Amino acid sequence: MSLAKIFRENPDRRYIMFGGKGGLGKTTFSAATGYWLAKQGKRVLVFSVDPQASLSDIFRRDIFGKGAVEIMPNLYAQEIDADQHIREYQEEIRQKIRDMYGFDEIPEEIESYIQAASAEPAMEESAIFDQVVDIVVAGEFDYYIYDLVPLGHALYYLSMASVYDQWISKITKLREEMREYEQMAARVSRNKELQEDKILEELQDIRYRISTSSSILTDPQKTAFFFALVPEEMILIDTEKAAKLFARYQVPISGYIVNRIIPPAVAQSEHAPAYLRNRYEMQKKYLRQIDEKFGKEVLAQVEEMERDVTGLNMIERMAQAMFGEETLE
Amino acid sequence: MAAVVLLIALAVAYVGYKFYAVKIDRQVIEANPKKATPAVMYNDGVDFMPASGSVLFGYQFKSIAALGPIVGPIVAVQWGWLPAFLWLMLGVLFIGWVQDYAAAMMAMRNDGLTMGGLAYKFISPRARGILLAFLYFYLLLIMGAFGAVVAGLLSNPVVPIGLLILTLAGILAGQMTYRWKMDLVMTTIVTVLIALIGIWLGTTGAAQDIVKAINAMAGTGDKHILYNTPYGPMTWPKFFWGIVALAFCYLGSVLPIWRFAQPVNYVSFWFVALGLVGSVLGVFVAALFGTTNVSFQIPAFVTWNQPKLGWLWPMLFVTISCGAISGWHSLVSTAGTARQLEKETDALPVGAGAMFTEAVLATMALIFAATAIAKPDGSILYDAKNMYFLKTGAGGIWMYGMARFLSWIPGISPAMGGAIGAIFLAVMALTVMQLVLRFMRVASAELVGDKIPAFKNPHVGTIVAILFTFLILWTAFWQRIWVLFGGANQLFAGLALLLITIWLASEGRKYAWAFWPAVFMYATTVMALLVVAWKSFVAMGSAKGAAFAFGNAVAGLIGLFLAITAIVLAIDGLKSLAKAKQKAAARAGD
Amino acid sequence: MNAQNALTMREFMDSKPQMKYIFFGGKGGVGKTVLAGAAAVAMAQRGKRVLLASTNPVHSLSGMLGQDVFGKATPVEGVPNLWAHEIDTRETIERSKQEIKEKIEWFLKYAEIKGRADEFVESATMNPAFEESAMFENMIEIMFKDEYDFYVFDTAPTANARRLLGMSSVYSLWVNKMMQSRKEAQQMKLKLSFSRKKEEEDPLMDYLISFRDRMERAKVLLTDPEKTAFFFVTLPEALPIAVIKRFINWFEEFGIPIGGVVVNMRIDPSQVSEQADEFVRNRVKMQAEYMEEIDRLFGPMVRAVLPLFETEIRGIDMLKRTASLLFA
Amino acid sequence: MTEEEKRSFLKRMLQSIQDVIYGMASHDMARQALKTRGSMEHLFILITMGDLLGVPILPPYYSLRLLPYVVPQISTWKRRMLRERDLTDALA
Repeated sequence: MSLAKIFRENPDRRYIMFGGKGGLGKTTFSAATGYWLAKQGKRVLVFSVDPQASLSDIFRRDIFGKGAVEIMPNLYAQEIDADQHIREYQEEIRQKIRDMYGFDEIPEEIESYIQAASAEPAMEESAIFDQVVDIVVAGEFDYYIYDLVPLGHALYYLSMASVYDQWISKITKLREEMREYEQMAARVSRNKELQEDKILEELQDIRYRISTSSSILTDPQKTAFFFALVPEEMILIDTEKAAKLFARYQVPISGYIVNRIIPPAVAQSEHAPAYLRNRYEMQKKYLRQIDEKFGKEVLAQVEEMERDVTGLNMIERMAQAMFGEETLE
Repeated sequence: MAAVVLLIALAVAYVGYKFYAVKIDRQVIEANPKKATPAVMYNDGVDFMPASGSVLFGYQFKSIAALGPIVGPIVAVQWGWLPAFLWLMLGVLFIGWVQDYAAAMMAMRNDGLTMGGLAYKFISPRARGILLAFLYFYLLLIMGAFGAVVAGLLSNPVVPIGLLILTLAGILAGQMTYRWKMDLVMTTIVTVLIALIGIWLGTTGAAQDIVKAINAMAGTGDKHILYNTPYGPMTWPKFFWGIVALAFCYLGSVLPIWRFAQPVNYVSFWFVALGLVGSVLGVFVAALFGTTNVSFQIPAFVTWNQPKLGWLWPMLFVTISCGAISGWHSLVSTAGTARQLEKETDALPVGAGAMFTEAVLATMALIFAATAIAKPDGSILYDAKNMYFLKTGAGGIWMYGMARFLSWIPGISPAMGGAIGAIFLAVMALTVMQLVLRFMRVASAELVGDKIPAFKNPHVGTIVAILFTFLILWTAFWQRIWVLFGGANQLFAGLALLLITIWLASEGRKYAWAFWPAVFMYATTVMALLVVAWKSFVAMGSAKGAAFAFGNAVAGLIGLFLAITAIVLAIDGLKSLAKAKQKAAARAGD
Repeated sequence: MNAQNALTMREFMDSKPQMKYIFFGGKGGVGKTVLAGAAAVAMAQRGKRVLLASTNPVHSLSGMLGQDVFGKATPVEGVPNLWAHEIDTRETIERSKQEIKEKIEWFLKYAEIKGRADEFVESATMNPAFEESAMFENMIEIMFKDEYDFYVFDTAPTANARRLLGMSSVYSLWVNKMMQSRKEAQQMKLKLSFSRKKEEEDPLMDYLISFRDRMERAKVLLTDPEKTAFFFVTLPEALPIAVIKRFINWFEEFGIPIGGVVVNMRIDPSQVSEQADEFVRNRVKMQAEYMEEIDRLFGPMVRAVLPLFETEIRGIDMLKRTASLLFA
Repeated sequence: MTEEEKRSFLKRMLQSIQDVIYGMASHDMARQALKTRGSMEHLFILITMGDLLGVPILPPYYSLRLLPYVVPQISTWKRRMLRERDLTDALA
């Protein structure tokens, strides 16, 4: 099974994620996969949900907080600026209050609440989460590639979705019960017209958005989740641990991509430095282990490049290394 | 005669409202329709919610009209019907509406505070504490007094089956409205019809036989007397049906309010309405067409000193505990109505209007009592040979009256009319008892819940209150309890009037119209309570057994306790009144 | 190859005798855990009682040390005076949820709410912020307990670390607003009270005050340049450099003292002969370019440059070796 | 009184009678249901934005989206939460 084949055989998997520990090349894989898909005429958005986003660095363009920026035809990249999103969110709320009640100015107490709310520790993460939901729900692209970066982070997002889901279910339930009592009263007083519960509508909307985005994450029909790893012992241990954690959130793993394999030719050449030879021997051992453990689930083996991957040229080379000459068709 | 008395009552109500109440409202209180009421200002959808005047009139009337206006006059005619009638008319005219209306006004002008908060604010922190303790005993007495009446009603063979089916119809009504979400009109038609059939079934021979069998379970005649109390024998039926009545209240108190208490009340409301409207019309139909004997059979005046009840003053004034005036109303006016009035000017039609209407209802009860001293079958209701002693339960008189005055409606047999009357009465009593029990439960959780966590459990608080009620129910003679209850009730009214007086004085308004009624109520009720206490303590001495002594001791102590707290409150109150006057004068001098 | 004016790791530590809390952060995969471990070993070897704690939600201390250190401070085999601890937040989360629930219930007692409040009160504790702050709470608790002479924290990838350390500022803002609201509420309560009785106790206020004090204390500790230092780990590669460049600014905003930069996985050019493959030579060349950039950007802050080892670093012996290089 | 006035007078009378009957029969039922609803509403505001009263509940991100709808109720909510209660309140 090759990486390209996975894409070919599952055309509905339009949400692509690369998981794994930090520094294993997930951002690189994201960019390269985006490049490969875009080259074949798909509209692709690569976006980073990590505040320490590296997409700007890898594409060598400052895209932070600028929305979806076109990198090349069909390929867009976006780095979410949480602070900006929070500011917009706050302003949206203010505007809504002004519109609803015809205020010229937001009452001081309300304003202070709006400001205090952004001082909440999870605000930034939540804002990014919300922005992702926005992007996904808008549905303007053929493929979405999440640059999740660190593992803990990815898990954090999943758990955030489930926390919000629980929260929203609970308070929606409360709201629905309230509605029942309201209807009771209306029946008893034979009051035919009952006003809509705006809050309930809003809650249902939020709930829809959250569940849409979290269902995408956990739906193997729609999502491809790839794990990046390198042939080192600690990484192997952690990868297995992580795979278990992801399983807990019902995230199906589509396959593994092995990165940073030292090219045998280089390692075996007589002038190869000692560190490289040693590392090569070490990698051989773990590559065997990888093969035993994941076997067919390994979709690509990518060799270490002579330099770090930044800029479209290197990204193209990486895409080549990942997908070979294969195409989507 | 009956129609004349009823017309006089209507006339008094009209004149009193039009020429006295309206004047006070406009000139002294200066009700302002434009002033924002707490219901509007603080509309929080929970405690404060505005409702229209007519709705609140209905609400207030339903909430204040319980057993008081009915049982009181029936007992009080033992002194003769005229003193009772005079007290009803003069009482409502000069005292009754004043309290109901002014209490609502006072709460409204004080941010919707209830009696406890008002007592704290206008008298003293101690006053609030005493008031709450007082309230607990007062409510306990309501439970005892009303419970005894309901037990008496239920022991009548035509009543229990009808009430049971009506209760089931009520539960069904709750299910239909709240769970099955059916239309209210449909629900009403179905459930009222079921209840009506149920009441009819209850009057059939077979159903009566069942109840009779239950009543005879502990034997008949002398054998069904379980034990003697200082005031007479405790019979098995009364004992048994007392349990049933309290079990009913227990359900009403602990079940979700929409499951039991409310829908049952709702279904029975239609019978209350039918009974009320039917019998008022019945009085006139009887007067015009002579279908029923409506000449008064009890003399206008019997005696100054009723051997069982005591002197006309003060005892008559506490016997008729509603209809003329009742402390209960100030609780309804402050906690219930004042927080719903959307205009200040609605307080008068709601507070005073409902009170005057209640006086008319009490007059009906008076007519029922005064027109019948014996049934056609010869059973005696009031013993003409023996100072017109009441020979049956007050409920029995009411049932009999209803039976006669409803019989003008084609298709309603005397038994059916009686059953409707009984259910009318029982439901009115049970409604208040359920509310009281709920309150006592909350009170015990609040007062001792922190020290004894068990009281936070709703069942514990309810059961404890019920046990107290049994104690009263099973040890004391209900007429004494009734008088004690009346005393507490009227004293509470005196207290409310005192509070109103202080409030008026503090605002620099004329207050004599509340002050003198307060003085009169105080003097009368404290005296009555002391008399009851004294009588009870004296009766303890008679060697009639431990239950005897215990019952009397309880009654005596309660009476004494209430009288003492009332005096303490009066002293605090008068001090506050003096202070309020000074302050108001100082303000006026500025 | 250190810039002339840069203090080495050893010199830096010697110049700050009171130094007590050091943190290691950087982009994922740069070797934070290893360097934190090495620093801890080095300090333990200097005779201090050292705690090596991981605040990364996905811990790797156990893997690196080859022993289970999850959930509690565990003595590290083979290194006297060294304890390691992978912080478990689950218990803290539960505890703080419980605490909040109690506070709400206390409040509800006064407000008298009908219906089944309990079921819904629970939802007030459903907030990702609990998870977020639990790690911070645990971290400062360990710091306050003061059971060790020296603390080395292996933080999560930088973004988390930044917020973790910045949390005291964020929380101070929040708690101050909250106290203001609480004060206003108390005043309003007094105004609405018919008895005009002043509330003798207000557990909510007590909670907020103790919370604020804790945050203040944490802030004082975290921003004391004599006691605290944050070290960034980078590779001679574009992405990790870009990341720490960005983060150094952020850290300065929060006032968290920066201890310096450690460069990791530098290929020793002397090992690479002229005849080596072009691949290898290119890499060395690339690293040299980035070393220059590092020198330009962080020059005086560079505390050490560590070589790329021939194997991955695992186990105590490797750590000791790294430690001796880090504190060369 | 014109015919028109008579009709509107009758209409008002009828409405009043209806209201009185409603007041006696079902007003309390409707009111209790609304009270329960209102209570739950207050609980709702408390658990979503309790920090308005200094109750240390971190407002989840999405609470803010509910804020505009809650604005008109904040003052009555605060009042009810902070008002001193008396036992006699429970009689209503």
